[in-house]
Amino acid sequence: MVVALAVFLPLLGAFISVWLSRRKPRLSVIVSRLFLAGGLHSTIVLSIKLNAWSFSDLGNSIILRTGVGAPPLSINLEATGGAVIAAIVVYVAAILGISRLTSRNVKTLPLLLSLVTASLGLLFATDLFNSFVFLEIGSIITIGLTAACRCRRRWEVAVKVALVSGLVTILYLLAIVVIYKTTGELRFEALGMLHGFPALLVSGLMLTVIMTEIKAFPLSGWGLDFYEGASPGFAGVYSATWSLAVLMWSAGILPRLPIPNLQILAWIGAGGLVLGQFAGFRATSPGRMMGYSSAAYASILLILAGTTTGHDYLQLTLVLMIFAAIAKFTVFMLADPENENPLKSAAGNLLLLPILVIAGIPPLPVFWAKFKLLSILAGVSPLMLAAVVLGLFLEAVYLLRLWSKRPVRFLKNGRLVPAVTSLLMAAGAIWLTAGFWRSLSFSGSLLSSSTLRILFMTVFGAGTLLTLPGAWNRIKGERSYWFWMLLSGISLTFLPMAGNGITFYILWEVSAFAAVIAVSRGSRAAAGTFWFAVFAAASGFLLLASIVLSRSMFIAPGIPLILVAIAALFKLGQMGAHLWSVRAYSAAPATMSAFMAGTSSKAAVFLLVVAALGTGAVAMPAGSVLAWAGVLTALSMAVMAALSSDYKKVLAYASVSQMGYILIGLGLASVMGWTAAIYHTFHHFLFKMILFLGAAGVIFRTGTSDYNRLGGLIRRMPLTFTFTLISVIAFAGVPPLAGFGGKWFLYNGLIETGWLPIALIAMFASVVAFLYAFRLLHAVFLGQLSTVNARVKEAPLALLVPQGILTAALMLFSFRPTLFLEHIVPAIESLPGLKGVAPVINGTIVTTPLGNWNAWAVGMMVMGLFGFAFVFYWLSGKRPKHVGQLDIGFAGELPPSAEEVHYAGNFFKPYRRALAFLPRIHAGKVFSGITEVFKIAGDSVRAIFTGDARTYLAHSLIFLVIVLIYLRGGI
Amino acid sequence: MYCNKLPDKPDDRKKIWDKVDNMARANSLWVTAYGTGCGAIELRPLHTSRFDMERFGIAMRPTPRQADVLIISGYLAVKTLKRVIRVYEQIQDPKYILALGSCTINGGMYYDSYNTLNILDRYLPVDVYVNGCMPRPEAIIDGFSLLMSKIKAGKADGWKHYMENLEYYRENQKKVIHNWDLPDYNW
Amino acid sequence: MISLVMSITFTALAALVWGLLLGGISRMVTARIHGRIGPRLTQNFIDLWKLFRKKSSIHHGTMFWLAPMFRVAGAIGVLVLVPLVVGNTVIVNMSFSGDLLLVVYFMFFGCLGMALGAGDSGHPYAVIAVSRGLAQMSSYELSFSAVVLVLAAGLRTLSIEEIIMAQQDGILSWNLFRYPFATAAALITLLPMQMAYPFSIVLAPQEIPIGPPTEYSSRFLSFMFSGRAIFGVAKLVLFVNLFFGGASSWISLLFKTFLLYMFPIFVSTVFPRFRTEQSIRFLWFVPTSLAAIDLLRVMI
Amino acid sequence: MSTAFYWSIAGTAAGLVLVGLWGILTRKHILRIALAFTLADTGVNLLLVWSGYLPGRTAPIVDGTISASGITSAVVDPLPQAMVLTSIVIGVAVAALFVVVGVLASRRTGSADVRRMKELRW
Amino acid sequence: MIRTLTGLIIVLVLGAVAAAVIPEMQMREELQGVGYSYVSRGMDDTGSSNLVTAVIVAYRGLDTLGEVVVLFCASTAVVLILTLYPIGIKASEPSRVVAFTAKVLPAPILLFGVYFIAHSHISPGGGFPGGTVIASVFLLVMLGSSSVPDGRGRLPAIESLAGLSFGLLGFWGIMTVGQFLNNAFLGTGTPGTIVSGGLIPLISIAIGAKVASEFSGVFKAFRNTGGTV
Repeated sequence: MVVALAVFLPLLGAFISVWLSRRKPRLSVIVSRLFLAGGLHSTIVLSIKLNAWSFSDLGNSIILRTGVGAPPLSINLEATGGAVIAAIVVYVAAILGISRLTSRNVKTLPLLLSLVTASLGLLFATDLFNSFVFLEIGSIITIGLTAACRCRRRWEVAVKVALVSGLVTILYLLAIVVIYKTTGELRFEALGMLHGFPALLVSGLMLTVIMTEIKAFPLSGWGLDFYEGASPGFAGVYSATWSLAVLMWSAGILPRLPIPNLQILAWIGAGGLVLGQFAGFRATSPGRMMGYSSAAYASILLILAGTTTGHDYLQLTLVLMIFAAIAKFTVFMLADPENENPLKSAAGNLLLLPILVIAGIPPLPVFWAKFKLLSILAGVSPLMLAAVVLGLFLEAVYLLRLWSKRPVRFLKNGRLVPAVTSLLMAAGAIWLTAGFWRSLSFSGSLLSSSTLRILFMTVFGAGTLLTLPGAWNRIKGERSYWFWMLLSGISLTFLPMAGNGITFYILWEVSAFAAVIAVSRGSRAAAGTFWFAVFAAASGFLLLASIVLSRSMFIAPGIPLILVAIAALFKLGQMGAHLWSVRAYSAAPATMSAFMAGTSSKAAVFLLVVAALGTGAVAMPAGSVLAWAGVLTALSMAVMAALSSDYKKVLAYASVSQMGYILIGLGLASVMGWTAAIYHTFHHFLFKMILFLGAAGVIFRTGTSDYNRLGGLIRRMPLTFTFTLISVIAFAGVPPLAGFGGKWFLYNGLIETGWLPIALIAMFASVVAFLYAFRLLHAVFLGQLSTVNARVKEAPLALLVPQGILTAALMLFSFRPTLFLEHIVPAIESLPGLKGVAPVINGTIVTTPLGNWNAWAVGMMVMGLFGFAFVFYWLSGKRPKHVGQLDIGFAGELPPSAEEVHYAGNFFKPYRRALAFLPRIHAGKVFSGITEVFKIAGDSVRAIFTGDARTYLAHSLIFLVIVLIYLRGGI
Repeated sequence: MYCNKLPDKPDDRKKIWDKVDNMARANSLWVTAYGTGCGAIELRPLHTSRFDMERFGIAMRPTPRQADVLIISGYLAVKTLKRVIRVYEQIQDPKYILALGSCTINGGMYYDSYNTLNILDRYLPVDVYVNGCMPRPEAIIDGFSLLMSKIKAGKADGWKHYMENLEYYRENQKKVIHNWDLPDYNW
Repeated sequence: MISLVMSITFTALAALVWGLLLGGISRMVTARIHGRIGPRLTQNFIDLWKLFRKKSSIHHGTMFWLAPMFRVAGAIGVLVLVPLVVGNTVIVNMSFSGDLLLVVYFMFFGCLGMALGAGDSGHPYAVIAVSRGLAQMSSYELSFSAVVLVLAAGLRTLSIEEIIMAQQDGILSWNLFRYPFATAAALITLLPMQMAYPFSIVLAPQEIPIGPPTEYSSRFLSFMFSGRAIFGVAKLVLFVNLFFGGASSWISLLFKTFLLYMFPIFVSTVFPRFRTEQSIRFLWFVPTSLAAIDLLRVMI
Repeated sequence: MSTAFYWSIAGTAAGLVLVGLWGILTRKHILRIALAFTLADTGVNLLLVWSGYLPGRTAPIVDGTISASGITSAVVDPLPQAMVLTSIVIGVAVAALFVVVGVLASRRTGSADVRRMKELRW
Repeated sequence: MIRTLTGLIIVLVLGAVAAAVIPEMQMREELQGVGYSYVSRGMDDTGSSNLVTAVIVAYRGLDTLGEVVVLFCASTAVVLILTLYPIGIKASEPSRVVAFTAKVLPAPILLFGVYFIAHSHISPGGGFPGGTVIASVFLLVMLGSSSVPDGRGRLPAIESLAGLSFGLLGFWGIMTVGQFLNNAFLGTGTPGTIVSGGLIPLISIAIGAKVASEFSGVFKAFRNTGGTV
C-alpha cells in the first residue's frame, strides 16, 4: 500500500492537475505539493520500515504486487532500501523544484508529477518491459519539458534528446525481443538465464542502452548538450529525479548483465572517466561542466559495477548517486533564470558546498564513497586507481573553475532550495562521518614523538588564535572569512592528533578547502583562488591515493611515499607549485595570508615528518631530491621576491623560499638536518606571522600593497615597523635574532653530510634574502612618506597585539634558543632512523662536531655594544636636529614630490640585468604549457561531440559494434 | 616636509677644545664645489698630481651634508642663487664660503647683465674671495691657505654672521629672487 | 666580566687606530701611485675629529639615528668574535661564543643597519647605492660561502680557532697553500668587501654622491667612519686567520693585516669601475669558479 | 511454408530496422529522420510480434472455435501482442512529440537540417 | 561522405550481427515460459476471454498504466508546447465533402468506438483502439467546422477523471487484496459475457476515455494554433 502510494500519488496529482491547472493555477500548485508531500511521507515511512537509514541493509525490500497473479506473470514493484532513499531525494527535488518550473507556466505541473512517478517506477522496477515503459515516460517528459522551458537553445536540445531516446527505444526493444524469445521471461532475472550468442547480443545492447541513458563518457554527447542547453531549473530537477532514477536502475541492471568478466565495465568506466574529464577540462559553459561531471558519475557507476559486489556496491552507488544528484540539483537551482547564461550568474557563495560535494571533499558525503571506492580499486589494479584519481582530479579542477568564476548575484527568493539541500548534504556528511567514525582515530600515533606533536599543535593552535582577531579588520571588498579561517585552523590543530591516514586526510582536506574558501573571500581573490584550489585538490588526491595504496599503514615506501612527497611539495608551494602559493598568499585577505604562510604551510612539514617516520626515515636518494627541490626553491623564490614589487607578493615568495630550507633539512635525514627543519619551522611560523600581520595592518590602513604607493610608514606606524624590523632581521638570519639558528644547524648538517653544492646554494639564497628583506623594509616603511598616506594611523590593536606576542616569543627564543632546543633535540634524537650526531646543549651553548653557538653571549654582546654606541653618541654632544623628509641634499633643488623621490619600483635593476643571461622560465608559463597540453588533449577528446545529433547516435551504434566484437572475442 | 625652525644659535662659549677643533677643521676642509660659472674649470687641476690639494687635507665631497666649504666658482645668476642658498644652508656648521673670480666680487665682465649678481656678499657670507678672471689653481690654493689660517685663528665665522643676520640676507635674496619658492629654512 | 669589557674596549680602540692608520696609509699609497704627495698619515684622524666636533647635525628619523650605532656595534661585534692572536689568553673577547658561520652572518648586521639608515634618510641616491650594494654583496657572498664551505669541509670544523690551529705547522700548512684557489677567490671577494675598485659601485661618487651616507653629517658620519675602520680591520683579521695562518703575535698580526690591506689598494688604484651588473656577474662567476675548484677537491 | 514465413518476417523486420538506422545516421532533414525512426520502430514491432509466433495457431482470444481445454496448443503467445500494443502506442506518442519538436525546431533555426542544430557542442 | 560511409559500415556490421543472431532464434512449436502460463491460466485468473486484454489490463496492468502515462505525457507536452509556441498556419475552409462527412459519420464511428471499448475483454479490441476511434470523431467534427471547437476545460476534465479513475481502480485492488491493479477481487464472472473479467471493462473504459480525450486534446492543440493535421 505504502509503495503504491509512494509511486502513484504523484500520478494522481498529475491527472488532477492537468485539469486544475487550467482552472485554478495557484490551487493546482498547492494540490500538487500536497500530493508530492503525501508521496514523500510514504517514502519516508518506507525508509523507516526498511531501516534504510543505517545504509547497511540496503538489500531489504518491500514488494508491491500488481495485476493478477505473481511474477513472472505479473509485475512487481520492489522498494529496496537504496531505491527508497533515492526516491526520497526524488521527492525532495520535485517539491523544491516545483516553484521554479511552474513559475512561468503552471501547465508543466502534470509533466513534473508524472516524472516523479516515472522515476519511482523505474527505481522500484523489477521487469524489463516495465522499465521500458517508465523509461519512455521519462524521455517524453524530458523532451516536453525541455521544449516548454524558456531558454534559447531548447529546440536543439529537445531534438537531440528525442533522437537519442528514439534510438534507445529501438535498441532496448531489440534486447527485449531477444530476451523474451530466448527465455520466455521479462523479469530482470531473465538476463541471468541467457547463454551463448543471445547473451552476448543482449549484453551489448543493454550496455549501449544503459551507457547512453546514464550519459557515460563516449555516449554522453547528448547529455552534455542537454545540461548546457536546457533551462537550469529543469536541468536541476531532471538531474535529481529522472537522472538519479536512471542511474539507480542501471545500477540494478549492470551486475546482472550476462558478461563473463564484469571487470570490463570498470575498465570502460575508468577509461571514460579519464577521457571524459579531459574533455570536461575544456568546458567553458557551467551547464556543460555539470554535464561532464554527470558523465564522471556515470563512469564511476560503471567502475563500481565492475569491481564491487553485494553490500558495498549497493551502499557506494547509493551514496555517490544521491548526493551527487542533490548537489547538482542545488547548483542548477542556484542559477539565475533571468540571465542569458544562467549558471554564470548563480549565487557564488552557496555554489561552493554542492561543488565540493560533487568533487568529493571530506567530510562531505560523497567523499566517503569515493574513499571506499579507491580503497577497493587499490586492490584491483593500480592502473585503474591512477586513472580514477586522475579523472576525479580533473573533474575537481573544472568544478572549482566553475566556482572560481565568482558569480556574484544572489537570488532574491531562491534561498529555500539551497537551504534545504545544504541541510541534506550536511546531514549526509554528519551521518556518514558518524558511520565511519570508528575508522577514524585521534590517538596521534602517526607521530610518535609527543614533543613534536605538541610543537606542531602549538604552532597550529597559536597561529589560528593569533590571526583570528585580525580577521575582523577587513578592507573594502573583502567578505567575512573568519569562520573559514577558524575552521581551517581547528582542523589543523587536530592534525597532529590524527591516528591514521584517513583521519589525517580528512583534517588536511577540511583545512585546505576551508582555506580556499577564506581566500576566495578576499577583495581580489579571483586570481589566486583557482590555482590554490587546484593544487589543494591535487595534493589531496595524491595524498588520498597514497593512503589508499598503503592500506593499513599511513605511508608505505615506494610509490605512496613519492606521492605524499609530491603532495607535500604542492602544499608547501615549492618551486613550480609556487604558482598557487604566491598567488593565493598575495590575493587572500591579509590576515588570511598570515595564517596560510605562517601556520597552515607547516601542515606540509608535518606531513613530510610523519611520512618520513612512517617509512623509517627518508631514504638518501629521495632525501637529496627533496633537498635539491628545497634549495632551488629557496634560491629562485628569493630572487623572485627581490624582484617583485608588491608587499604581499614579496612576502609570499619569501615564505615559499624559506620553506625551501625546511625541505633541505628534512631531506638531510640526519639529526642535525631535522633539528634545523623543526627549528626553522617554528621560527618561520613566528616571523612570517609577524610579517604578514604587519602587512595586514599596512594594507588595512593604506589600502594598497604596491611598493610604489607605500613608503615612509615608519613615521605613521612605528610599532608595526618595529615588529616587522625584528622579524626581518630574524628571517634574514642575522645573528642576534633567531633566524640564524636554523641556518646554522642547516649548514652544520649539510657540511656534516657532505652536501656542499646544496649548502653553497642555500647560503647564496640566504644572502639573496637580504635583498628582499631590505627592499621590503625600505619600500614600505622607510624612504618618503607619500602624501596619500600622510594621515594613516597605526595598525589596529587586533593586529598589533598578536604581533607583539609573537615578537616577544621571537626575542625570547632568539636570546635563549636553548629553551626551545633542549626539548626538541632529544625528541628528534629519539626518532628512529636519523643518522648523524645530535647537537649538544650545555647551558646556553650549543655545540656540534663542527662548531659552537652561544646565542645568549652573542645577544648580550650585541646589546652591550649597541647600548654603548648609543649612550656614547647621546653623551658626546648636542642632539641632532630633525629635518623634514624632503629636506635632502638634492643638488640644490627641491625634490618635486615625495612620490617621485621614493625609490621603490624596479629596485634591483642591475640584478635583473645581471640575470638576463638566464632563460626566463615562468611557472605560470610552465603551467599554462601543461594546461595547454591538457587542453589539446581535452580538445581532441571532445572533438567527438560534434553537436550533430546523428553523431551521438553513431557513437552509440559504434560503441555497440565494438562491444559486440569485444564480447565475441574478435571478428 | 621641510624644516620650519630657525637653527639653534651657535654656542659661543670658549672651550679648551676650540684650538684643537680649529686645527682639525683647518686641516680637513671638505669641499662642495658649486660650479656656477667658468671658474669651475680651474678647480679640476687641484686634484691632479701637479697641484694635489689632498696634501692639505682638502677633499671633494659631493653632498653638502658632509662638506665644510662651499666654493662658488664664478658669476652667480639669479636662477643659480636659489640653489646655492639651499646648498649653503644644508651644510652643517661650521661652514665657509670661498668665492672665486671677479664676478663674485663685483660682477666682473657681467657687471651689467640683467641677471647676474654683482656683489655676492650681500646674499651669502663669503669668507675668502679669490681674485682673478679666472684665478689660477695656485691662486685658489692660496685662497685655501688663507681660509685655513682664518679658521685656525677662529675668525672664519661667516656662518655665524649669516645666522645672526639671517633677516638681512633673506631680504636681499628675496629682492632678486622674485618667485621665492624655497622653504624658509633649508637645514 | 670587567676584564671582558676592558679587553673589548682595548680591541676596539686598537682596531680603530689601526684602521684609521691603514686608511691614511692607503690614501698616501694611492697618492704616490698617482704621482701626488698625498695627505698626512694622520689625515683620517683629523677628519674624524673634525666630523665629531662639528657644531650641528641633522637627522631624518629613528632608523637614520640608529644606523650609525648599528654600524659601530656590528663592526666591533665582528671584531670581537674573531680571535686575534693565537695563544693570547688575555684578549680573547667573545671568540668563544660562535664559529665562522656566526661571524659571516654577523657581518651583515652592520650592513643591514647602514642600509636601513640610508633608507630612512629618504634620499633616492642613498637607496640606489644600497640596492647596488646589496646586490653586489649577495654576489660576492656566493663565492665567499664557497670559500667558507671549502674551509669547513676541508678542515672538518667551523671554529675559527681550530682553523687557525690547523695552520700552525709551518707556512705550507697555511690555507693559502692548502686551498690556493679558495684563497684567491676570497681575495677577490675582499675587494668588494673593502669597496675597492673595480667594485666600488656603492660609493660611486661620480654617479650617486657618496652612496648610502649621502645624508649623514657630522657626528653620525664620524661614527660611520669609525665603524668602517674597525670593520675593515675585523675583516682583515678574519682573512689572516682563515688563510694566512693566523697571527702568533701582535706584530705579526699588524704585519699580516698591513700586507693584506695593500692588496685592495693596489688593485683599486689601477682599475676603473665596473658597471653594477658587470660587477655582479664577475663576482658570480670568476671567484666562485675558483672556489669551486677547491670545493670539488674537498668533496672528492 | 510456415518456416519460410517465419524467417521472411524476421528478415523483413531486421531489414526495416537496418534501413531505419541507416536513415537515422545519414539523413539530414529532421522529418526524414523521424520517418526513419518510424521505420525502425515498425521493424522492431514486427520483431516483437514475430517473437511470439507459433506456426499454425490463432489469436489468443477464446471464442467458439477454441475450447478452453486445448487452448495451450491452439493460440499464439499473447504477451508479445500485448507488448507490441504498448510499443506502438509509445511509438506514436514519441513520434507525435518528435514531429512537433522537430517542426518547431526547424522553424526556429530556419532550416530542417539537423546539421544546422550544432550550436551546442564540445 | 564520411557520414554515409560510417552509417553504411555500422548498418552492415549490425546486419551481419542480425544475420548471425536471427538463425539462433529457432522457431518454436510450443508456447514457452510465461506465455504458456498466460494462455493456460488467463481465463481462470481474469475472466477475460480476450487473453491479450487479460495480459494488458490484468497481468501486466502496470505496463498499461505506464502506457497511459506515456500517452498522457506526450499529449500534455504537445498541447503545452503548441500553446506556448504556436506553429502559425492558417486553416482553410473545409471542403463540402469533408463538411458533409463530418455531419454523417460521427455517430456510427462513435458507436463503433464505444463497442470496441466495452467488449475489449471478450473480443479483439480494447481501450486504446477504442479511444483512438472516438478521438477520430472529434477530429472529424473539428475538420468539418471552420471554427475552433470550444472544448475548453471539458477535455482536460475528462482526461483528469479518466486518469484518476484508472489510478483509483488500482488502489482499490490494493485495499482489497493488497495487489495494485488487481481485477479479480470483484469476481471474474463468466468469460465471454459482457459483465465479466472483473475490473477489466472498467479499466478499459477509463483507458478509452483517457486516450480519446488526449488525442482530441492534441488535435485541438494543432487546430488552435491554426495548423492542419
